[in-house]
Amino acid sequence: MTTAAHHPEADSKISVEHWLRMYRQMVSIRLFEEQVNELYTRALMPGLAHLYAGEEAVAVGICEALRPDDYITSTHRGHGHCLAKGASPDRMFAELLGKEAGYCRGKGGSMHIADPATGNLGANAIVAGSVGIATGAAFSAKRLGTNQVAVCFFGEGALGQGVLYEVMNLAQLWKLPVIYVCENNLYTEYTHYSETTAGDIVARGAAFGLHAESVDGQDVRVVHDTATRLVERARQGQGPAFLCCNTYRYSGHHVGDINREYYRSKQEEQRWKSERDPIKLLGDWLSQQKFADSVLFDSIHSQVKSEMEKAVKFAIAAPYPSPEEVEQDVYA
Amino acid sequence: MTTAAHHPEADSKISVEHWLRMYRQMVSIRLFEEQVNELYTRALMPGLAHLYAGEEAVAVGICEALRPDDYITSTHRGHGHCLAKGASPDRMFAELLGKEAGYCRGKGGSMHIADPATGNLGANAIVAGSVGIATGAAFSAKRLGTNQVAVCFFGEGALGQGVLYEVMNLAQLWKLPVIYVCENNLYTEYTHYSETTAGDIVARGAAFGLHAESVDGQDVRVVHDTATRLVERARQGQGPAFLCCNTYRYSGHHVGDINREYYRSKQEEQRWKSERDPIKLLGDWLSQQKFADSVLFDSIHSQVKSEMEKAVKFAIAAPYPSPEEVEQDVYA
Amino acid sequence: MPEAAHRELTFAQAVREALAEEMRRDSRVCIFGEDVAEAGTPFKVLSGLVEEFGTERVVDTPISEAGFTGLAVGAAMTGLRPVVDIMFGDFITLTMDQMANQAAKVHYMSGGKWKVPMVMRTTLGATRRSAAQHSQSLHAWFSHVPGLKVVLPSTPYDAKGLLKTAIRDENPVVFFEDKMMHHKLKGPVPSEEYTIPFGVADVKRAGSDITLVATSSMVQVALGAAALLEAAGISAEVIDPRTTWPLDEASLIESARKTSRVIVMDEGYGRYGVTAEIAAVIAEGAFYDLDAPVKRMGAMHVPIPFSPPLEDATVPTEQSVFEAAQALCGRS
Amino acid sequence: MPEAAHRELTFAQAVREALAEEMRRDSRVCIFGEDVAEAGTPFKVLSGLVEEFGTERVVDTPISEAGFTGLAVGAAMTGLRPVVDIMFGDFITLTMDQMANQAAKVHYMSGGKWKVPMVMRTTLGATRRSAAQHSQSLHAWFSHVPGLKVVLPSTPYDAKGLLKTAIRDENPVVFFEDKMMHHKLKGPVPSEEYTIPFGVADVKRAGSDITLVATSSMVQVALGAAALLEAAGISAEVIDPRTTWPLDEASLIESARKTSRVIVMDEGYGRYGVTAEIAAVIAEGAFYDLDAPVKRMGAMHVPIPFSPPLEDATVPTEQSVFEAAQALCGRS
Ligand SMILES: Cc1ncc(C[n+]2csc(CCOP(=O)(O)OP(=O)(O)O)c2C)c(N)n1
Ligand SMILES: Cc1ncc(C[n+]2csc(CCOP(=O)(O)OP(=O)(O)O)c2C)c(N)n1
Ligand SMILES: [Mg+2]
Ligand SMILES: [Mg+2]
Repeated sequence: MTTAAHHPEADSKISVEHWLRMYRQMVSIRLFEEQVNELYTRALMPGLAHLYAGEEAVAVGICEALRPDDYITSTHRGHGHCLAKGASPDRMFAELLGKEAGYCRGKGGSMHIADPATGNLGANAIVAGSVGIATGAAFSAKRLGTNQVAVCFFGEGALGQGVLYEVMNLAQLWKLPVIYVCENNLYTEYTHYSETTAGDIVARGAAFGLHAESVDGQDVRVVHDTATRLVERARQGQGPAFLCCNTYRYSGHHVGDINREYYRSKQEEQRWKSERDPIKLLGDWLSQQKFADSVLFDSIHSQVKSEMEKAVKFAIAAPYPSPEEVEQDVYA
Repeated sequence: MTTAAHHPEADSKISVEHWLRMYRQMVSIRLFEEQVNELYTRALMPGLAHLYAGEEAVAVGICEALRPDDYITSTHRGHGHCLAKGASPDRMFAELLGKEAGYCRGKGGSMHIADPATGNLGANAIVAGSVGIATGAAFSAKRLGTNQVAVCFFGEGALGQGVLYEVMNLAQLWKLPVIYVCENNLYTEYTHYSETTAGDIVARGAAFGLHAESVDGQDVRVVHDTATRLVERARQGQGPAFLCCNTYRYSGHHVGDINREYYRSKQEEQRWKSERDPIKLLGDWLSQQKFADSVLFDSIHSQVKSEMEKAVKFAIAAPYPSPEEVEQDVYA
Repeated sequence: MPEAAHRELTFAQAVREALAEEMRRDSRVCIFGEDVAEAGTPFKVLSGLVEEFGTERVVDTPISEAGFTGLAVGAAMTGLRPVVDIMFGDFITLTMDQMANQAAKVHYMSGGKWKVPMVMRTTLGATRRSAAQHSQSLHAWFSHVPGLKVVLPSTPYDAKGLLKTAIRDENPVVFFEDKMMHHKLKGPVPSEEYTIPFGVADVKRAGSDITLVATSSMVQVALGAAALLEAAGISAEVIDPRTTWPLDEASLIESARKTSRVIVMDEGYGRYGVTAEIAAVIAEGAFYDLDAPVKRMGAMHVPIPFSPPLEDATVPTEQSVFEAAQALCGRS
Repeated sequence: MPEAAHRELTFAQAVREALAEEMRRDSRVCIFGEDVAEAGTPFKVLSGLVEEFGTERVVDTPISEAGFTGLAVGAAMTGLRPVVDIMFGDFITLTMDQMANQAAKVHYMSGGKWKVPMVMRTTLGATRRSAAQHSQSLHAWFSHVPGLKVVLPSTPYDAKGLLKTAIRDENPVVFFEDKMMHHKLKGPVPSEEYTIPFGVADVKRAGSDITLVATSSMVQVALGAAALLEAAGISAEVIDPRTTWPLDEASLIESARKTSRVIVMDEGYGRYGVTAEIAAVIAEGAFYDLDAPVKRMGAMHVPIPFSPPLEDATVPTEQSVFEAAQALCGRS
């Protein structure tokens, strides 16, 4: 168990509210993804989606360490990042269904949610596709003196893409306020990361001079404390950081990846769910500390659940963009 | 001064011949490049060329650790690698002048010399352009069980290209017999490498799990001993290595780069030439050890000189390819 | 097509069979790509191959498109015949240097000495609700590059015969598969061995009033439109060039001269794309026989939107081709 | 061109002046590239800029074309207006993902919310004795991609006016400079402020018998050919589209309808390239007025060879255009 030293804020009143807020956000992501799966199963969602369930502590722990105007870039598995950074579920569902009310007027879909209002530079369907963008946002922040920080989320599969190393080098040379967050959920599609990743993940950041660490990505308190520290460092001009969060995705690579025993066992999945669930881990700690109890948790869950149901209904009822829109916004 | 322990072969007769052979090869490269510069100055060479003078110990020390059928890939600054791997000066000059007798029938020029007979997969004018090729050659060697090793030469500027990290990862995952040789001559064109390279160079190889070291690239004995060890390792299936050779180019980035005081001082150049010249360093050691004397050195120099003059004459006299050749060899 | 061809295969099965046969025939043939082994690719096109040929020859790679494509170039130069799998055609962006500056040029630059017998298999096509970064048809880029050959099969029969030819070719060949066809399009494929030469267009349906030149995914659309046109009393010829390079200009021109009216259809962007080249070739070659300007139909010049009604508007349909053909024949 | 334009500048000076003026006008404009600062690029196009604007705004980068292009995309999204320098057009291969999958699509995918006001300056053109990897003219690739604009200036006047427009544009713009023009081509450039709109072709010489559509480096060739033609009694119109996207189809068609004979010239490969698009547009738009098929002249479809007599054969010349034009006019 982590000690108070690791969680300096743990005993103040504000921080309890903060942990509860994070608890609620993790539940939101979890239940959002349940709805997405449902939409897929009911054949109401066009295409596929990559669910973030199991990894909630990473997005929430990190985004809660950010200012509203700080930037993030996200991935194909991006719903969690977008929600944690402040996106509202109704417009996200609308986007997933290709509706005009969606964040991108339906043009982006699940893999391209973007929203200037919450500093979301965009999810990206190219693995490592947004590492340049995040680094560039950090460059702007430094040049314009805005004190913003950029967080670049990516899966450990992105470690295979050379451009990541190119931009880490740039970020360190120019001391840019950017945090590269590697979400190591053990799999790149259907292959265990050990088959695709030589050497040591943290060393890959450190080799380029970045401050680099790895954390338990299931413990939102550890993630959040670490992120707070790294973000502060970056904001104060001390340069970029590389943070590997060890985590796990509960579902398949995408909603259609049902039979996955050929690449990972049901037992393994079960173990993570029962022993390392981020919502449960935070809940247990809050209970132990007597900061909250099951009544509160239940009410959070049911509140969030009805919120999600309402949001889904909104999205289903929302109209598609009109056909003329197809040729709009190719050029600004 | 290096000790006998570093140069285990130093006292055997065979090794003296070997060092003398390397001495001669370094002289060949040096005088080859002098001729190239002359050809440029006399406006006899089309285009530009990037001279290797100053870096001879790297190409020679490493290629002398290779079998004739081992592979190399080279760079825009490739004359030294090609010669050290066994290319003959006359056909190289012919290539530099765009003549049919050239290694590539004049189609490649200075930056694209390639020669299957000496295992030369080709110089490459894209920075880091051949790192994939070298890695693939190592893959073939392993798959076909030929026991060949591939050496991939590149300047430290190539550390900026992401594809290098992609292939180092592949090489280590699959334990390929390839040595990545970074020639750190301190400059990428007109910029000091410290302005473009964050972190630690050797760590960049090590982060991907490769055996990684750095050596004094001006001391051919150290380079050769290290290369022998790494090549042996690779040949025995122990996997790839990353070797940083610290060196210096005596001339400009290319033959036309004459006024370079805005990016490096004449004193710096002078210091390297007088204190760290690879030919002189080996010559001094051979003299000290009484393995050779200035008479022998002088005769090597004058032999090589006349060889180079003959080779240049050959190339100048050689005909251009016939115009029909332009459309040949687009497809095999 | 031989009479005996009573066997029906899906497009994916035909591709798989071509690979399996060539891998049995030639031990140098090997496959590189993301999730190609146990997973048999996300499209399940390669299922079963790793079981027969092992992970030495069906090689799962990290997400390093540039790296493993470059590795394949080197492997092809040194004795293997790699088939590289680039999951979505959108990701060829990452391989352009390896393909255009390396693979395509090695043979020529080396004066014909080195060869690069490799195949890149990748995909094209929209309407899969995958949005802008997973729906492009970028084959025009490769068709523009001397040294590459580009194949666009439109039936299981063509896919098998052309892929076998591609694997036996001594040059880098890019093979684009319409991902919507993989499991949806079935067709006769003889069980006896056959190959299809490059550069030979195939008349998919004979006709006399108008020529529909169609590639890949557009062939079925053209055939559908031809059926509608037949009902309207217009006899449409559907001709499929099958390879954009080499291009069977003579057959296309011949068909155009016969019918005097032409629509060129290709799912890539028309502008500076495949329809431009083919239209220009026909407009020049059939100049004195055309009764109307050559019409081009391709993807709408927009990033492919996610929203279904928008996405559907971006691609030519049987109906839109039917209408365009009627108009061209003065019948609307 | 205004009467007052008595000042003559080289192409490079015009480019530099455009950059300097825009950097003075708008502090958000900054430059990224290899050796752009003290060295002022290897082509010495940017000399003096770092002295005026400092290394904060004229930023030397590592050799990381993908990385710094990606960074520029992010910087453009977040308040800067980056101008990225890609030394040789051949290296755009490394930026295709950042340009085609990111820069070009961000605006559309985000439903119009994010914008990418960036410029990529790069080069095209052969005959510099730089061989296959430093001589390509790959602008057709970018012209194929919706979301990008592509500029091909052919005079110092156009270069300055179009570059200023590019920098002020809200979209990603790629600006190709013929590297042979930089210091060799001089022309009048007014000292007063001006910009040139995109999508407006310029008649470089009026004529009545034949239209020579020419881009970039081919404009001077066309003008030379037109002079030869005049001597032979043929009046040639030379029209320069100046931007391949947007393309001024109307003006090209109008000229073609007037003269009834057309040659389209562009230094890129014709096949699946710029001449294909323009020829197709004219063949369609001027269908009823053409007296002869549209002829296309571009780089020979081979990797550019190094050997001078071979290289010279790959590019259209005044003489070859003159002969082609005569033939087209029935005069040979
Ligand atoms: C450049 C590129 N190559 C391949 C893909 C296909 N692809 C989509 S997700 C994925 C796996 C990504 O794994 P990881 O980065 O670990 O993220 P995770 O899915 O585990 O969150 C792959 C290969 C892609 N989208 N982009
Ligand atoms: C991809 C790419 N970018 C830029 C260049 C232009 N260029 C040629 S050599 C060079 C510097 C290379 O420096 P380094 O790798 O250290 O080799 P050195 O010249 O010092 O031997 C550059 C930038 C290139 N050839 N390829
Ligand atoms: Mg993963
Ligand atoms: Mg260097």
